Amino acid sequence: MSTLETPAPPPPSATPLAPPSATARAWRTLRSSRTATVGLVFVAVHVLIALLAPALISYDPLANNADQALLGPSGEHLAGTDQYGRDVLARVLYGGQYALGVSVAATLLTVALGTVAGCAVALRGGWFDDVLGRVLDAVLSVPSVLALLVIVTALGTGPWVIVLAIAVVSVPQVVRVVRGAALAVVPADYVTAARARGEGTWSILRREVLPNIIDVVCVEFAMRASWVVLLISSLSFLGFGADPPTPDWGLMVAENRTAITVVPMASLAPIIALATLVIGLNLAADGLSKAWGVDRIKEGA
Amino acid sequence: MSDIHHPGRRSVLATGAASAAALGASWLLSGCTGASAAPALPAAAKQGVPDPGGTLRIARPPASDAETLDPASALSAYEYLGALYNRLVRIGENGAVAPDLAESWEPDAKARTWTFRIRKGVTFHDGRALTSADAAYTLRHILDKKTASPQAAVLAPLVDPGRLRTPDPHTLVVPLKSPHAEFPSLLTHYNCYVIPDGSGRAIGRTGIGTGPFELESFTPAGPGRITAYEDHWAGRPVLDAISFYSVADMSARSNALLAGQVDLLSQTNLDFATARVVAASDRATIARVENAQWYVLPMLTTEKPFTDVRVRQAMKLAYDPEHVVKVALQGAGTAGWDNPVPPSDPAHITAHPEHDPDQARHLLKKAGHEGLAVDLYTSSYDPVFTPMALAYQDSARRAGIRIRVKTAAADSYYTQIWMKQPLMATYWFTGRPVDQLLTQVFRSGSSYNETAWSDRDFDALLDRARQETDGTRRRELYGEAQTLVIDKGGAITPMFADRLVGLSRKVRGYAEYGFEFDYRGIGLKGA
Amino acid sequence: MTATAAAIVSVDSLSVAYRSGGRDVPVVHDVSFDLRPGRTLALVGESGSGKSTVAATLLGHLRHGSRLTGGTVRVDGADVFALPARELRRLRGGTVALVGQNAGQALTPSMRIGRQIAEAGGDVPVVDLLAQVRLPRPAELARRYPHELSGGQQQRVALAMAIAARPKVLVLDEPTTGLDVVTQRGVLDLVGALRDELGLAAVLVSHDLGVVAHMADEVTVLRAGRIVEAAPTGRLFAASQDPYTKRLLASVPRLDDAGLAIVGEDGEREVRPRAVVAGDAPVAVSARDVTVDYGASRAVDGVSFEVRRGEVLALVGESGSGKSTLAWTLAGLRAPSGGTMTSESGDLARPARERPVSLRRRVQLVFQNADTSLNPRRSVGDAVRRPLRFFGTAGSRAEAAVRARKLMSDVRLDPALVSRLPAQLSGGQRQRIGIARALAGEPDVLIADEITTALDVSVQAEVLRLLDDLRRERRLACLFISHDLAVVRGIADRVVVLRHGVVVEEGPTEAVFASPGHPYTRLLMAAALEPEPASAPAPDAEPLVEEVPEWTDAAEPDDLWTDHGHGHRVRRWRPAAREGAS
Amino acid sequence: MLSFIARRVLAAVGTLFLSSILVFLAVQALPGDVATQVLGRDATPDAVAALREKLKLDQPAWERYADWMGGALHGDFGLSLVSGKAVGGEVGLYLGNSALIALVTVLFAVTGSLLLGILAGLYRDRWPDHLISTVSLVGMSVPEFVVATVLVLCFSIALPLFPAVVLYGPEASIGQLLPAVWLPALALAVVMAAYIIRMARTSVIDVMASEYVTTARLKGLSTWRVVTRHALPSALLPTLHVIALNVAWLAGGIAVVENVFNYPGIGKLMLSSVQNRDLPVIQAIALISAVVYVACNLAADLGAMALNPKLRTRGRTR
Repeated sequence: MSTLETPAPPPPSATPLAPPSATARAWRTLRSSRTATVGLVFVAVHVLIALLAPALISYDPLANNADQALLGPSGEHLAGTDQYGRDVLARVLYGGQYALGVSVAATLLTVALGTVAGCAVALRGGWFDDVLGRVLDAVLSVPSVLALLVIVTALGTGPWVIVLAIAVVSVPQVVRVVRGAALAVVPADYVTAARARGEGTWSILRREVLPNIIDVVCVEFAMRASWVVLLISSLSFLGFGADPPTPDWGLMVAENRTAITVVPMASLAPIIALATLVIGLNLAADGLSKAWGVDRIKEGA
Repeated sequence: MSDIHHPGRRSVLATGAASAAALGASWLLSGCTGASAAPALPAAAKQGVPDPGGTLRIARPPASDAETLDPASALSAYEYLGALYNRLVRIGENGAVAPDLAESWEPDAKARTWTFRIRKGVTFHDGRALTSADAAYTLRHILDKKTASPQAAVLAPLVDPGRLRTPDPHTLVVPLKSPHAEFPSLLTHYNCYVIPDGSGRAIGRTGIGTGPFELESFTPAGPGRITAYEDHWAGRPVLDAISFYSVADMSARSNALLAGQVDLLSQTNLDFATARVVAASDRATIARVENAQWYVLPMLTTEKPFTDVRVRQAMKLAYDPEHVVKVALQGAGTAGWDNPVPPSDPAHITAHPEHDPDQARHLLKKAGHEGLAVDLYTSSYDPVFTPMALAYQDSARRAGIRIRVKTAAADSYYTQIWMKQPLMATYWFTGRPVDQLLTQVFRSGSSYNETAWSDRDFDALLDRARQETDGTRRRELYGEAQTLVIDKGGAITPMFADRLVGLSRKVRGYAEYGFEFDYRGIGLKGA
Repeated sequence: MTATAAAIVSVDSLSVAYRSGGRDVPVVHDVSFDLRPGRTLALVGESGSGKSTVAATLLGHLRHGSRLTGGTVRVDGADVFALPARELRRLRGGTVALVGQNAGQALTPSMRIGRQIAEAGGDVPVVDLLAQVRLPRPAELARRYPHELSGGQQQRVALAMAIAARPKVLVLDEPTTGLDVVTQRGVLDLVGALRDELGLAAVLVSHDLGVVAHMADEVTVLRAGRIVEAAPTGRLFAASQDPYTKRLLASVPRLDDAGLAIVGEDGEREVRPRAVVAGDAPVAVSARDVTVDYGASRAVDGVSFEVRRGEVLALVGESGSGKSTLAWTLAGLRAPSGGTMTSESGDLARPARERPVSLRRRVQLVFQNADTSLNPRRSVGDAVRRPLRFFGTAGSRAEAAVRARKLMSDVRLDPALVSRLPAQLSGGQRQRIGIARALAGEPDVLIADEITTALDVSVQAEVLRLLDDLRRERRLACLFISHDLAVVRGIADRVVVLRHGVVVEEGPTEAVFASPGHPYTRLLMAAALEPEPASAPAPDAEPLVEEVPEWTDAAEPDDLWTDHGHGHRVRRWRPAAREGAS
Repeated sequence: MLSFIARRVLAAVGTLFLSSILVFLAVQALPGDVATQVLGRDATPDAVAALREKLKLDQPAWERYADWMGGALHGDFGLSLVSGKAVGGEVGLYLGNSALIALVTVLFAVTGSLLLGILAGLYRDRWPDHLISTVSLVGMSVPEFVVATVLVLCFSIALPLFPAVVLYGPEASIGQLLPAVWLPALALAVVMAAYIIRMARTSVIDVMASEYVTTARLKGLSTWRVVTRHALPSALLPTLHVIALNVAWLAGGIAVVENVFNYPGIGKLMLSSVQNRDLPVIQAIALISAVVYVACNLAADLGAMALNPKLRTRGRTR
């Protein structure tokens, strides 16, 4: 080939000879972004703990034990006990199951729906875009907390109701983000090329658009998850989420915050768990978006 | 409607040395040391002589947006009543009926007619002198259908408003429709505060009574203020004024106390954890009133599955009250064994079925409700509700009963949940005389019959008991009535709890008798 | 390098590196040069040569993440990288001023241009400065915001800002890239005039050897951060010493080439004669009175042409001439609002989606920008395989893979690159993939929309040669769209000149270039800069542009053309009083 | 420019109209008959029928919607099912109290976070940036109720500077509420600021890396002038919409915080009306929140127009 051509110095992010597989790319991202690594490790540890909670601790998170109530941290109860004599650490460890389970399910549903709708809107455009945009704006205009409260009051506080309710209130935001990302892709010449070939909408979506917005979707997932975790904990705190005695972080804070001066760990432990999970998700979102050049902050709150 | 949870009891404040563990906020500075010591409550309200004057600030849970100062009403703002009004008779420190506006009273031989001598030299806040006409009007006001007083259900079978007589300004004669040997005890109820003759319509706003304080301002479910009534017949109160604030949320209330925004939490039995926090604070402490709270899980006998008496029995046999006392109260109370009459009442019977989860399981199987799953509603209205519910849930699990604890809003708990949901947690102040208690809460059709239980045998027993002039025999009849409630009724009574009252360390002379504390004697030191 | 005492700029052994992935990557290595007052030095190189980085160091500026690893830069006696912040500020603007590549982005969008010029310092009133850069109605213009100006006006404003404080050195970083050729000529002439007027020394950064030849006294050629050759302009263009420089010079297409220039290893240049299109070659595409509208505005207005198999027809025009719109319309990406378009295999008036597959694959488009025309998340092999499978030109997955490798070697690419992502290829390689993808449909017609515009000059030569080879081998009818007359001269058999959606002149390439009939064509040709220094680059000599008469359109509906014979015809025009400047 | 404003206002009205339909439909879709719900145990068939008629439940949905919207346009949102008072007045009372918090919050959050965000952006990758970024990351990772609880502990209980709870009802005067406003506002501001800081930082970094800022620097301008004149107007632009979104978020976020502080605001009313299923109140709050949301976005659009000459001068020709 050309002897004249001087290859430009490789852009800092691309290592020319690495195979272009997704896993390799993910691995490269992790290696290049310490923020993302730290964040994902936080999240992974939380997931592991939630899954392995029964193996990690022998205390039953639900069993009352009046003789052991309101104890400070000790060798026996590393994070002390609450007013029912339940081991705080056990409740915190098990607490991840509810928080993560509901959050992940809700986020998956939200992001999946939002991605499909967002891409469709971006590809179709025209009146479809206008109408859906207005409707989504209208949904967004109702405070999500109010919408959630109404749905939960109407349908009960079961985990699936909460998953559904969160999907309803947060899909519009995902649609917005994904639509924005897809709109940047749709006019690209490779999409035009596919159109000139006469490819179908679905094929263009799958082959051309999705692979190019998957970064945005991943970042959105991490960010949305952090938001959902916070929202669910707020719901629990208000008494609209998990019912007692479910070990749930928001509920634990609500239960123990009056006693915070006597047994601070009973409140602090779930707060720390909650905060580390959310920080992890945020770090992951930050790191990934930086590594992939996604403007994650653009969509704001 | 929502003030069922007032009614008081005869008990004296447990006094003790203050273990002035002034931890305060030291944990904030020292890091989280936590409390590794064995759970213990340094319960100690300071006794001693208060300084004269001062304003006491009380936080109370609002009953409803329709609160009124009419003592006969179901929606009365309970905390104001004892300060603004007096009754004819009250419950004294020893638990016996004591004189208040009536200096003395006596029945005829068959306990059919009761004569009350009204105290002289008593004036209402508007300057008018108290006469027997006012007392008679008070009774007629209670019995007036338009008043819709909960106490009417108790008094109407006995008192004919048309036959009340006032032979002179200081004598009230009450002829009864049927004999009642303990009639005066029914007048100790907080619905029976004496109001001026003819004031029925205005009393809800004016609050004019003979009590130690007169009204300055009052907002339903809002703040209000009362000031010392200089001409009170028993002498001016220690305080200059009392300010009331409405705070619905329990933890907000205790935060207000801890922050020094209020001096006393009324209508608030602190849960054990909060009590520990309050006791550890350098601003506040707790006073403990033994067995002052009757905690109950009423099952609506008109709602499935509790229409079936076997299910009700199973629900009672299934759990261990001792476990509930231990977990929910850390032992600060007495197991109730489903008997609503407190252990301190002379009529209380100790016999009860033993905790028997197997039998409960068996009963449920027979009733076709094996593996019963029911919702149990609680709320942050009272901090012990949820612990009690969780302890019950934990204990009943052994009988295969699955309880789902549901948290409802505090604000609307007594309008939306109480007497509407089949199973919920609630409480009453103890301190009702046994007849009043059984009539008001368990008799068919009574307005506070929160289990909607209707049992003819039980009603007949009550009728016989109140006509019985022989004290011993009467107690036996009330005992039989208790047995019926335990066996067939819808009320699960896990326990009687000591009331843990949060108050400022500046408060002196806090003492509870009957339904309210001593408004005249309470004061502040070093305020 | 000999540092003359009189040198106002003296760069000595300059090295710059930026940090990436924890290590230093050198971008400039041991670069030295001097510049005397009143002289212009050009820094020449292809993309990535570090020429802009060197230029910015004259103002003591390095990109975020870059740092100086060696050497000094002295301007007017001061070591700029040793200056305290205050002094450096005084140096910037006061002693050295910069005119950036893209004035549209170099002007603060939220500030009126008058204020932006005013704050650059100096005592010259803003209105005078604007007049000095030959902007009309300066007082009114000063109150405008940057976005209200055209590209050429913006660049003039940037110039005004640069000379506001009467600096001694002007750094011009690709000052005309992105401008249309006529506008470019105007700006360059202005720069030259100002330079002489104010006695400025100038450092000109450019990839365009035509611009350099026109402007510079001395040339320094950079490659990958190192100096390859430095010489006075005349000597460099006449007799360059370095093979790279030679190849670079040889690769530039010229207006007088009678065919495609083939550049050898050592920079020798050979012009390959145009392929002869057989007289009986069938017409592959025919457009009649094609009109395309964007809402109310007409982008293409009654354009007609024919392309025969094996023939290259060039559509030439400035931005906004409607040439790309025409290409997209042919490709079925935009619906024409009037006229007919047919090909050998069917009607082209319908959008791509409604065309039968057999027609779709026969008309293929190659995009201008290879960076955006390939899906960055799919391997380049995938990009070639997809149309093979989609059009059914390859029956099976395995066959598609084999054919894809074959196509890659057809476009002179190593088939081993199939699994690469576009980002892992160079710009020229990507454009070849773009061509290979178009060939996958086995088309009769190839629409090449400015396919060499974004490429460096040496790469451009390679791609042009490939295109020429392909049309010979495959008898492709090729619609070649370009703004660059020199490129067109080399590759096209026939030329159509478009202006504002209207054809102003068309004819065989030789005829049009030999005797351009329309003043607009003449304007374009006059503005084009050849990589040959004028014997004496006298900027105050009247530029060629002035020789073009003012004109106005004189076409009547039934009398559009002046025929010059052999298919060379010119839209009717007559001299006119005035026409607005850029 | 006028047509731009007109189009935005029109779009806002359209959104509001859609919101009102959504709100109405959602509330209608709540399971359970409202009449039965309200009457509870007294729900005899006669009483239910009477109440249904009184609440006009028998009319078709669109008629009820028209009634409701017609009233709402005049500020008449019907009567509360719980208190029996006019919803408009009641909501207005609570809304006014919340507005006090919101005002203080926005004031704190916007000024503070813009300053910090700009600081972080200017000191990119140096210690002030790291510090500010870390703190804002933590700020957005900790739920409001935790911040609120910690604030109560620190500034009401440990150091009794501010009241821990509000002891007054919705009729409280500003003087009574004012001391109690600071802690809730601070709790909200912390969360809100986190987002604005991050946005401000990013857009400052973006703008500082832009060619025109580089040009301005290379003109020899002082850093102060470069930042204030050249960078900020453009950097504020994207931040504006984040601020608007956050102000709109307040409408919901306030619920938790008001609950902790017993503050008699719209959030507390929202919670209790949901718990009581006081449908007219829920509808009114939802609609008013939608108005706030739409108004905030409109304000941001207009603000963007003021900052962005491209929008301001649209329609003017070259």
